[in-house]
Amino acid sequence: MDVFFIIVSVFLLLNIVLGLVRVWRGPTVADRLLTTQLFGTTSIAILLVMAGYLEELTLLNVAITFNVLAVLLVIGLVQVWKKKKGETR
Amino acid sequence: MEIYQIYSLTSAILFVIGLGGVFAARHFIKKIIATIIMGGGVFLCFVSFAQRDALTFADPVPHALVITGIVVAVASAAFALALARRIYQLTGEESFTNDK
Amino acid sequence: MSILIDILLAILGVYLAMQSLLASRLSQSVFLFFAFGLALALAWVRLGAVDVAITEAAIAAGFLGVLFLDALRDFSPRDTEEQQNLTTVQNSLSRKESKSLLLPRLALVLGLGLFLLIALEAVWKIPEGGGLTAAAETLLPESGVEHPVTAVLLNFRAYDTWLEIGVILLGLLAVFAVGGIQIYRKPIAAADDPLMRQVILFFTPVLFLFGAFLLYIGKSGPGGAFQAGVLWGAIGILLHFGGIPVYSWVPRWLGHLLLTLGLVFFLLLGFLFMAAGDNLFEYPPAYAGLLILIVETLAAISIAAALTAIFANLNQMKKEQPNDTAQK
Amino acid sequence: MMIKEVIAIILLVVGCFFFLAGTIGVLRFPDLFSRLHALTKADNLGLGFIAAGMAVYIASPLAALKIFFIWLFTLLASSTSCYLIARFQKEQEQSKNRKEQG
Repeated sequence: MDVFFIIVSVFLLLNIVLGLVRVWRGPTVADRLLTTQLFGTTSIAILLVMAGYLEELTLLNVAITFNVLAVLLVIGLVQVWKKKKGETR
Repeated sequence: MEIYQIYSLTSAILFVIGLGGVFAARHFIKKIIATIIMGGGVFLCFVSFAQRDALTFADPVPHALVITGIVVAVASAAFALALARRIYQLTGEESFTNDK
Repeated sequence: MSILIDILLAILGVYLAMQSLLASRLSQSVFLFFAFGLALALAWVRLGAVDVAITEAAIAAGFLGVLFLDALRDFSPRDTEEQQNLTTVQNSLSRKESKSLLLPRLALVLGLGLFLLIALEAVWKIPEGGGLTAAAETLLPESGVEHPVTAVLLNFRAYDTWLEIGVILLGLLAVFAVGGIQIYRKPIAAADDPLMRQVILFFTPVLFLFGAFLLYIGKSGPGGAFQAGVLWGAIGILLHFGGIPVYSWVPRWLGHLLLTLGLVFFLLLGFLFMAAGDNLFEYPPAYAGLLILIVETLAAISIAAALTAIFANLNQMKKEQPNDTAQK
Repeated sequence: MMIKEVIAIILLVVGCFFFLAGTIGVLRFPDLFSRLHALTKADNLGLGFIAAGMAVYIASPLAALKIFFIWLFTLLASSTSCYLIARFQKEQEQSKNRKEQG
């Protein structure tokens, strides 16, 4: 069972590595932000798997911290960059 | 090879990367990022040796130092960002230049 | 077998750090830096430092991210035309410098390589001293809390923590000094999107409750004042985005009170017990748990207020710029 | 091997499959809107399966409640962020087009 958990974590980490390509290519800022969301979701999954593997339930608190703050970046991007459009118009 | 050895070696590499970035990066924001990476290397070193010295729990003193350190690093990064943006507002410069 | 995760995580961290400094565009480097923060948080989970991981997750995913996005908007070129000009200027600059800077760069690379070798050797050969784990373990029952990290933060090394709250306040003052202090008056563009307003309304109590949960759980497990402070600071930032900048409707004296509350109460408590004959920041073990909880709550409020103020100030700073250019 | 481990393994494998699908979608889809779709739908489904698998494996009611809340918050955050990012991008493109025309 432990081996299986390790395989799943490594697989999810490799997923993050694949997603990095989009940070490089992504033409707009929104694309890059999207990739950060991908990292956030994948990290939450890794943390859940780790919580089972290490039998450390406090890791769930780390995961909650990740996802209550995930929306902050998006709202930040939308609100901060909206004003820029107003300026350039 | 133990877990802490991997991370302590990584911490040295991260510190050197950050140091190189502080010297070589041109843009203000990249310089700030480089200092934070340097700090991350130092924190990683602390925490990895805290894990080595674990008895029933990992050594709590480095953990406490790192928590305070992270918040202080954020405060200083905010100050650096404020300075960089003020410089950009006043002069339009994005990096330190010699020709002026 | 589990070493595989660590090796992969270490390589990922080093790669992200390197690429965030080498990336050609600024937005690439900033977003790679966010990813670096997340990788670091995972690394701390692997090292068993759950407190540090929560702090790092809150800081990297929330506060620093918003600060950098805000700054990135300031530095990104306004127009495509301007951007083209900028790139041509940069190209000419780099072409000119590539010859004259060859020697310094070579020296830099050599020096860094040498330094890397020294650092690796030093890290490899750090002697085993045993650390302070045993001391912390024996003194833990007297501290009033069950979680060793909280005990160190707020009892054994309370002096550090007190000064550290002061450093955050100092950071705020420095930002004020750079950006100007008469900031909080201008109204901010409200969230015109109904969905966004609902999201902000939903996440404000969630952030508050989770912060309070972390604060309370800090007594017996990972969590505590700093994590709660950052989460509560995120509330202020969210409200700021939603068009309710906290400091514009809170009276000024109350704002100042919130900012200094943690620092002042901490110091007062320390001196009170010093007057009673103890050392500075030494609590009687009978009341230590309650006192630590109160101190932590006030410290978290102060940290949250300071982080919100730093963000509000930085966000407002660039708003002056179009006015400046219009006046010119 | 216990029955709950078998269930957990199956759920985790399915979750990993959806994560892979989401990542490939983010890499291969042509424009931002379809990429948003791939990311916020497939990845959340993957996270849901992994969360269910871990809730079955850990088998403690409190932890299961917490895991459920993690999944719920992620759903909320990513669905709203999908909408916000799409709207943001559309407005940006509109203003860009207007500028090119005018």
